[in-house]
Amino acid sequence: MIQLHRPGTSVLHRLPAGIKLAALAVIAIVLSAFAHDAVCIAVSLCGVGLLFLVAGLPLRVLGTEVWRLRWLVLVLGLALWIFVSPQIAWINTGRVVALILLASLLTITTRMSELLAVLWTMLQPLRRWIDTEAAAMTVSLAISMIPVVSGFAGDIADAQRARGTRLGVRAVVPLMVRTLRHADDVGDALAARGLV
Amino acid sequence: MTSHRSDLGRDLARIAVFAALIVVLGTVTVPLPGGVPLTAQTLGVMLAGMVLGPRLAPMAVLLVLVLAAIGLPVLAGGRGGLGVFVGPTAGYLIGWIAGAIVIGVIARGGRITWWRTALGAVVGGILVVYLFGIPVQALVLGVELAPTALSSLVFLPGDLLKAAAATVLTLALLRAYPPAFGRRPALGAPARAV
Amino acid sequence: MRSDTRTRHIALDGVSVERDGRTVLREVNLGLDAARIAVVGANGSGKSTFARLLNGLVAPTAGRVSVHGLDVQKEIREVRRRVGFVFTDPQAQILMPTPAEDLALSIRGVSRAETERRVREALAAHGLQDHADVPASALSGGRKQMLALASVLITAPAVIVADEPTTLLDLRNARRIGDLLLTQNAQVVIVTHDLELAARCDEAVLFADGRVIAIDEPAGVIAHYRRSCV
Amino acid sequence: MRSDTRTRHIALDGVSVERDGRTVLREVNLGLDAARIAVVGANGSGKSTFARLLNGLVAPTAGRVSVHGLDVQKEIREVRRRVGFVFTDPQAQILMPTPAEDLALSIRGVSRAETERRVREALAAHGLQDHADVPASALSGGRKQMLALASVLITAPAVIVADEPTTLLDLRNARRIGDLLLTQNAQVVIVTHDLELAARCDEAVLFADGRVIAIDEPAGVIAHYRRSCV
Ligand SMILES: Nc1ncnc2c1ncn2[C@@H]1O[C@H](COP(=O)(O)OP(=O)(O)OP(=O)(O)O)[C@@H](O)[C@H]1O
Ligand SMILES: Nc1ncnc2c1ncn2[C@@H]1O[C@H](COP(=O)(O)OP(=O)(O)OP(=O)(O)O)[C@@H](O)[C@H]1O
Ligand SMILES: O=C(O)CCCC[C@@H]1SC[C@@H]2NC(=O)N[C@@H]21
Ligand SMILES: [Mg+2]
Ligand SMILES: [Mg+2]
Repeated sequence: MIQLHRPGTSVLHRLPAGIKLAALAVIAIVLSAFAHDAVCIAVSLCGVGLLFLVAGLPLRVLGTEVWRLRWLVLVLGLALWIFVSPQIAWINTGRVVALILLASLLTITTRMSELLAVLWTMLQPLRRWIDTEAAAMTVSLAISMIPVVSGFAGDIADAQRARGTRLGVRAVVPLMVRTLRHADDVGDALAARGLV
Repeated sequence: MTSHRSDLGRDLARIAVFAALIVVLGTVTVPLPGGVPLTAQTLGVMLAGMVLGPRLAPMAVLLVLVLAAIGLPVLAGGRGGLGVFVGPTAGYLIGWIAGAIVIGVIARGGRITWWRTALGAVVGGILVVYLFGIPVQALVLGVELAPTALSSLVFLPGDLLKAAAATVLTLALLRAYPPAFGRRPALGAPARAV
Repeated sequence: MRSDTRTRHIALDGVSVERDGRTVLREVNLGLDAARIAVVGANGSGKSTFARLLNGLVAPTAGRVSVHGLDVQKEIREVRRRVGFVFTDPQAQILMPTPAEDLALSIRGVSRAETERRVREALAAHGLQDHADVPASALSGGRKQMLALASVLITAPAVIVADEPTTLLDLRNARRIGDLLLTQNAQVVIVTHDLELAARCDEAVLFADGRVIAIDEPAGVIAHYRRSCV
Repeated sequence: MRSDTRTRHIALDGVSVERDGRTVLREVNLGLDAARIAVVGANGSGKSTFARLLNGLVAPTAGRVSVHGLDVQKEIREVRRRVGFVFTDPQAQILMPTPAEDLALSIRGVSRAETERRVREALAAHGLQDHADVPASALSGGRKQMLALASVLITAPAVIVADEPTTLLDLRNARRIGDLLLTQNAQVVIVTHDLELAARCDEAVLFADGRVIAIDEPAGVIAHYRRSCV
């Protein structure tokens, strides 16, 4: 399945995922706790924009990320502008946008496998309660099941078209039937391959 | 009859495929201004609670969130990545996990009936989700709680419809495939994907 | 008689199909008049794509498909009414919880009592009368395929397209489904790897790599296919 | 040599299986020593249930199953290590997103580099070297079946049980999978409706209604089966 990650060689790409995640957490806390004036927000937004450049990403990428947030900016900004004040509108909207863009940048510059590795490391202290190996396998299993289930959904859409009917939301029933039967087969395969 | 170990395999498989199902349902979505989309994924969360029960359902939902967090576009409208978890919908996402547990507890607390299913969908799938979602949204956006709650009312009609749909679908699934709600694997011809 | 010889004609004119940038069918020209047509060929040769063209499940990238005088692209609703499609996996085709409900789904525009009557009739005709209201998912493989076929036959289609309808069935069930398909009062197109079944048709079409490479009486075409597989 | 003749023995002693109150296998007694065994019979006769007994996917309600001297119930982990199972639907068996990852899943207890090496080797041996890292869901049907088989063979099992492994494949692919199964250095049990494949085994078992009604060299058993299906 397509990933949101974009390969690259910049400093940001090479920085260990754990450090990036920690930095994101710290920045999130700092921004929420201290960025209460307009200048701060402007600086943060510029900083995030700059980081996109440091990551060596085409401007188009930043553009898409900002465009995604258009409704958020418009509605939140406008509402706060009208009901509270232009300044608060700028500060609150700017803060949310800066944070989301920063988090997206992390996703864009970090491989899925690295993020997963961090996750399993963080779960280490809990290994008495959580079987990290089974958890890791379930994550991969889910990734392989997405195209399979979406294939089932396609088959059911085809069947409806071929039979000249439209079930609407009721089509979820045959989809669940197929999906759950498939789950039982997959469960058998896990057992047969000696994995559980 | 089936050994304990192979129950584990079946549980893992059910968690994984239901996570995939929730992802696939996320392709049905109506983007709304305000950054919080109206999404069929909540229908998937409700169904997970009903079918998988309070123990497995939250894991299926959590798995979807893990996939999103590591950068797969698995949320409504092909969104994903860590941005989602610092955005206005973060609370709803956490609420899905809690909601799935509550749905499972209510809907699977006894024999499956329409009123228990409907109650589970409304309490777990709507109330609990909003309970987590609205405060976080208010916090993230820096807006008062009351107006945020008020603005979330736009989802209520859709969510009530989804709760109704989840109820009807659950009862239909019970007729179409009773083993869905059982502990033992289903038998007979394998479900083939051709 | 629903499908008389004058209009019993399936035509592909210069039809190409591309999917994900790959050419799946290449400029296929074809005219089929026989009552029972077998379609054979290797995996991925384009058989299913051809079958799906006939009731508009797949749209041609170029060219024109017509079935019994109807343009599949332009008159899609009428085509869907006339062309029944049997999928390989009956589980993909059964949309409702129970056999009775699934058959009722195929019937439109008549009273509830009449629907009920036709459903009971069809269930009985296919040996499913004792399974009317059980979960369809609990039927045996053979019965599921019967139900899938019944849900198509109940609409009295003029053309029946079946995509490998006998896979996974045992000798007896495969023969039953085959017999049923081959004795329908409709033009029948059967995609199959079961060469015994193909041999029982009136005409056979051999696909290879997105092209039709043979079209003739079945024995010859099957021999051709067997040779090409060594 | 992994599976030598002394221990190459599959035994069922008074095995019955009940599911949902129905008797699926009735007091089956069976001893199998041949290298390549075909299992044939009608839909629902109990073939898959028998196959699943052999690596503990189904537990007997009564009786005892042993494979190469191991009690399937008591030594299940060891049995699962020695008995490879090939499912009808390769899609159910492919558990990881890509072929390389899926094969790696079957290998345990060796270094990462060694795993990598064995995976590449297996991919090459099955004609999948160019598809190592594509999504497994995008493979063609024949390649999916190859991958499913490879993920079993890579563990070098002493017994391979395959439940209708050639359904949905064309002549050429079916023959390739069949050839591969029949030339393994392992005891092979193939459940199949493909009587050509069954004929190529050393011994055949015929199931009917949960009982074994014939066990002999394939030609005779197949003739018996054909007769019983008229
Ligand atoms: N999990 C189950 N629960 C209830 N009944 C089952 C289950 N699995 C199989 N059966 C029943 O057991 C009988 C034997 O099934 P089995 O799958 O072994 O047959 P088979 O010979 O493999 O048939 P086929 O050729 O269709 O694969 C069938 O009647 C089937 O309906
Ligand atoms: N939805 C799709 N997207 C992309 N490619 C497709 C799609 N459907 C089919 N194809 C490709 O088109 C080619 C022809 O497929 P088709 O299903 O028509 O073959 P077939 O002759 O029916 O094979 P089989 O005997 O395996 O059913 C194959 O190479 C297949 O991979
Ligand atoms: O995809 C996301 O980022 C999460 C979306 C959360 C949407 C919430 S859940 C409750 C309410 N009902 C909807 O349909 N949408 C919102
Ligand atoms: Mg096909
Ligand atoms: Mg079977």
